[in-house]
Amino acid sequence: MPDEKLFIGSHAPYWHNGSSISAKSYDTMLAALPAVVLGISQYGAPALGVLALSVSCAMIWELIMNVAMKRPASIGDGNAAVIGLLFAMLMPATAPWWAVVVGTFVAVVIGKQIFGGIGCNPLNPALVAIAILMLSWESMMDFNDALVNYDFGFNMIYPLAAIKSFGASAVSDYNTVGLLMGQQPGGIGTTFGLGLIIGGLYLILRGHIRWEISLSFLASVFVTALLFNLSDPDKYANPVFHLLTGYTLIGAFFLATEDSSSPVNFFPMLLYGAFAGILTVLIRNIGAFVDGVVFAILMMNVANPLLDKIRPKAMGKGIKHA
Amino acid sequence: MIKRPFFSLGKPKLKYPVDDTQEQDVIRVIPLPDRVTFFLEDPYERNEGFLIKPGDKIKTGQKLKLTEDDKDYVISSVTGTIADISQYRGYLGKTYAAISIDTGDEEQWDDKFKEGCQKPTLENSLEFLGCLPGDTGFIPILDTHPPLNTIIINGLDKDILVSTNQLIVQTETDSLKTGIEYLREITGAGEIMIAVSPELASQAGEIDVDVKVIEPSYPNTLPEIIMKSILGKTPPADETWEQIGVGLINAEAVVAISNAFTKGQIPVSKLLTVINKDNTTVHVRARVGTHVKEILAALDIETYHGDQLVLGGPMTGHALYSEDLPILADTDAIMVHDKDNVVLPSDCHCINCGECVRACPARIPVNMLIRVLENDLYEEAAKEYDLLSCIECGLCSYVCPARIPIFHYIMLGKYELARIETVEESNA
Amino acid sequence: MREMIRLLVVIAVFSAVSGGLLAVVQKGTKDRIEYQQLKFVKGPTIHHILEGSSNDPLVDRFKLPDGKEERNFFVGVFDGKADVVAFEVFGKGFGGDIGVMVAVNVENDEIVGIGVTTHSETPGVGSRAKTDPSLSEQFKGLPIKEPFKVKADGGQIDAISGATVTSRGVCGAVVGSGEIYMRLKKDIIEKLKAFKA
Amino acid sequence: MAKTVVQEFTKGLWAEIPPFRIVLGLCPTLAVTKSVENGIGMGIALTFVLVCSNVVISLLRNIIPKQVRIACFIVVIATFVTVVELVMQAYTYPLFLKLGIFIPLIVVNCILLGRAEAFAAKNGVISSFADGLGIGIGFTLSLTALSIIREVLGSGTFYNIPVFGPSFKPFSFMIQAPGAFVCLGLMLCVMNMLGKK
Amino acid sequence: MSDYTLLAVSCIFVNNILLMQYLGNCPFLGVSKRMETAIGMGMAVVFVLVLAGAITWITENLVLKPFGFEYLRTLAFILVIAALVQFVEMFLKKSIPALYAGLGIFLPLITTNCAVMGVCLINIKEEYTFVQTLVSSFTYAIGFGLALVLFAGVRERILLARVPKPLQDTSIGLVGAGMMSLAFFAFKGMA
Repeated sequence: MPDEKLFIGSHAPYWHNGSSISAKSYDTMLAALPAVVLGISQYGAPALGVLALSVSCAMIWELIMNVAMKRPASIGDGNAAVIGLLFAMLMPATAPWWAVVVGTFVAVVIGKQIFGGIGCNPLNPALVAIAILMLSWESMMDFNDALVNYDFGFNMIYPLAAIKSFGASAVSDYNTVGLLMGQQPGGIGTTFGLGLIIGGLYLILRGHIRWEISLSFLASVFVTALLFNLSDPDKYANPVFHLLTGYTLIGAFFLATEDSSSPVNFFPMLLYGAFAGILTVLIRNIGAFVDGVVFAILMMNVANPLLDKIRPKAMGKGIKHA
Repeated sequence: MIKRPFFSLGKPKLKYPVDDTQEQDVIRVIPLPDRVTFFLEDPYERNEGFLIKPGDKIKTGQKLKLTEDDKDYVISSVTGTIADISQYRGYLGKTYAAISIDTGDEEQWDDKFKEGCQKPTLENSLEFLGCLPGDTGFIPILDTHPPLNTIIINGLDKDILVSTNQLIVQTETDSLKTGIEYLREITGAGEIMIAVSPELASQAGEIDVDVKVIEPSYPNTLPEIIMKSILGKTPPADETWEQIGVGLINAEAVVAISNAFTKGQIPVSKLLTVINKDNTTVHVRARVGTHVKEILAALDIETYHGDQLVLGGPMTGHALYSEDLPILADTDAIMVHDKDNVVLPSDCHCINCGECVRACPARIPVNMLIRVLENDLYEEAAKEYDLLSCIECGLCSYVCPARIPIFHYIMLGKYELARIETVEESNA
Repeated sequence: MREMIRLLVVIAVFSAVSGGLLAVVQKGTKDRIEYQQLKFVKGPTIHHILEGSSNDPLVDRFKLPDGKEERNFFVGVFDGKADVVAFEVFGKGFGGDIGVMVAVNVENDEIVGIGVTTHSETPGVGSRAKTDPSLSEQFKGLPIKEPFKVKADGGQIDAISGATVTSRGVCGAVVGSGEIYMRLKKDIIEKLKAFKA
Repeated sequence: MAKTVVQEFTKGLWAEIPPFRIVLGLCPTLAVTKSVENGIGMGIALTFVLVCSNVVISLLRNIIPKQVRIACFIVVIATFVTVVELVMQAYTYPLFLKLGIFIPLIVVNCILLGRAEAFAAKNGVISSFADGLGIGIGFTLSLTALSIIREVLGSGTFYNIPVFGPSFKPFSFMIQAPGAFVCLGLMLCVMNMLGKK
Repeated sequence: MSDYTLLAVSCIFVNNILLMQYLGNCPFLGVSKRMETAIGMGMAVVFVLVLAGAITWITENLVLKPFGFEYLRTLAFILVIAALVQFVEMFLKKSIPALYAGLGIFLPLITTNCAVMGVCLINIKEEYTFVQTLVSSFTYAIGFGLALVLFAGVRERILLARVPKPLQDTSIGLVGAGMMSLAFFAFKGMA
């Protein structure tokens, strides 16, 4: 059948809903924008510097790894930029340039690319980088030390450090609305609670993140903190305080929900969020670290493949098709 | 193409776009084609020793068989001369004998059926109605022991934008009625039901059977889901629907049964929905075996190099590489897809976003399945990740942000698995 | 069965030979190991409290039986006179035993210095007993017979803030050392004579 | 003969260098490479045991009954491990303390039993000696290389001597447990890349 | 009781034998490629380690210490453990074949598993009482099994991922183990 005109013979389906990884990445960045903008307005040029360096470094590392591994360039999907952005959001504004370079290297190369790139990373890359930095340069990652030269007219003691050293009485130095509006020291993009919630809701409504994880994480932080608070109100802070301080909100909406390292089935998602929440409060209240979100989520990332084995039975398992 | 809505929480909702029904009712009849082609499954890849050979005169309605022992046959839809019998390798590497017939001037009907089969009986049906327009799945329904308890008539269409069966329910209610009577006589089935969309529920109510209303949004209209939502069960492992006593038949085939026994002629025309590039649809009636080119020419649809030509709907159809391929007895639709809208698959790794898992009506862990399939672990895919539960709806590929051709991998997996099994059986 | 016995015999011979060999090596290295252990575990404390001594207290050591136990005494030579001995005693701390090295001048029964050797106290709180000299400095020059107590218990020693239990343990250990010292004083003086030359 | 002995020796340095080419003995590799000193110490200790046990097993290979060979190998290895343990306690006590239980754990190191089973039990004394020495030195080299990376980056020192200025903030992740795993994994990757050529 | 709880938390999580104490890494990387083998090995280790912990404690405190034979500890322990594994294998084969079918292939590997020997030595070094020894042996083994099973899950995914060629297999396995060890820092300071 000689015919000049040939048709594309791809496989069904022939339609696609138009979603793409890059759209997802850019939406995530858009959702992070309110928190980031507040961070920049508070901390000024240094914060902007950290953000810009982090995003660009992350993309450069990605490109270098693409070349080294002889794979097509993948910076277009925006995933590296998201990792860079999230990493910067978690950092204090005073972070030195070399820490950002090393951190993005760890995130993109060690955390993601050597496992095979997007979708292959067993742990959240940005959190891997933050955790490693926390272990290596403790004082740099300590917000009280790092932000010692800033004074914005509100209590400049990192809230979680305050309750760790002074117990629940320190809670009264902060007001809830203030915490929600970003009146607390912390990472560049982690303090503006309201912005993070808006961003998170946007992502949930757009279907880019799985609401089950965020919800169960927040709920379990609340419940666990409440139990601690009831057991000893002088020692352990109230649950709302735990929800609005530290990395809790960014963790719930941007970190725990990272695709590759979180479960996709319904019950595992709830369990994952719940355990991460419990662990977060445990670390904060009795563990060694000031903020537990980073390691709690990493720990659950590790448990993710096992959790995700809990899944509904497939329909008519074993139907033979003619 | 239905885009993802701006806010999308949960499963994709693929409502069937409702067209202007008035225009839909006009069925355009495609003129008798110059040449038709039929495919007969031929696993042996033989080339000679056939009962038929080029140059043979064929009448309309004549039964064509490759050898005396073969069970498979086709019914010629035209009168003419066999021009060519050649090999054709179709979907998933299946081999067929392609029989091309040049249409003669005058139509003559083969009267074997008329003579031999006045009565609708099981034997007659097995002998002549194996490839009715509308459904090739008729034989399994007939050929069961004991006879089926339940037969469901599918008044819905499998795929989005396709409305062939719906049109049949709408316009040929009477034939449907008689068809059901015949069907009851032939199969002795205890219960016959019809599944229709809500718009046609009242019309179907005139038929003297149980009417089941199915929300016509994809994938509710896939045969497996229809059966499941009507009967509330799925067959246990390693059994087919027929084995648990249930059969499904398209409404068009039921009408064809009715026409066959009332007119004494096996129907040879097929009703089709043609989906144009702008997603407008036209209904046409064409002889089975007509080449797609002639149908498109009759409708003034222009195609260009690089477009996509699909037999079937956008979710489950099969792409053709050439216009010179025929429509088959079970082709419900032809879709012409503009080259600008063609979805190009990517080589991205699964990003584990979970869209596919949420979309999957069969609750398959697609995120893991695609990983094992990419690594060619077909047996593990079947054993641990429910490869064989897939009902082939294509939603996973449809929603995948990484644009992985998941459905393609799944079909490849099933194919490879079947191949491994045959190899093992022949070795055993 | 015979085969089984043969195998067992082979293993037994192997084990015996190896045991014998090891016994020889152990015997050859025993003293050296003891010295090394003392040097690296107690050494720093001993050197610290016997600062300025002209000898190596780890080499100049002797053993005395005390009831069922055997105690190590380390000799410090000051100004050519071997009149200081240091020995280890244990007190009850917060997390277990606290080892305290006490050095005593046999001439006037005064404490030359004390130092904490081993402990399992809370890091940053009780552990300061070892690193913070403020507690051990208080004992310097006091007569060993005194019943030391922390001020909270009506005694004369300032406890380390927040680590009363630990401080109490140290005091208890020093009091205990006084008892041991008085008990063995005669023998100690006898032994010290050997180092005078 | 001479040539093969050399070959037996050199294969341990590159072609079969543990733990990169034959992935055995990971635990000490990970645990003791925090500093170059520890790495070299561990390497030497293991080399000694490996050479001695290889020689002895090779000598006795015709006496040892097949059924209990593993037990006999273990006894031989354990003997030399204990010798090393005692000697290290006597002469390099601080190192012994740092290496901790990893010295006695040489006895369960898969490399030793592996070489005994795969090589010494089948070959002559000289080749076994060469094999043991080669593998041992190879292991020492690997540990040294790994520990150089970890110590230089993780503590900013080389053999306890600072190599960067005081402004250097050590990347202490490298000397912690996760760093050990990641570092060894990446080194293995580098070795694989080199080996491909 | 809370002492034992703390000891258990410490042994399972805080001082996890595989990830924090670097013991037992050869089987860790060896059997973690498949979930079933990981579970089998984990159970075998729990089984043997409790017995080994008890028997080495008895050896140390009733034989070696009273006679001043502490220097023979290494030799004695390894022989005792090897013999124990042999007996367990024989016993299981005869008495509980079902269990033997599950654990059998892992038992010979355990003799050279430094986690077993290591835990026994730690028990002696920490001067645990007999009950503490049992608790610590059991919980260390549980920690081993937990880490092994979690890691097997991670590893199954890594095996399916597009890891660059030079990093495949053990290399990426080690990096993955490093990541897991990092995650286990979550429990730091809890006991």
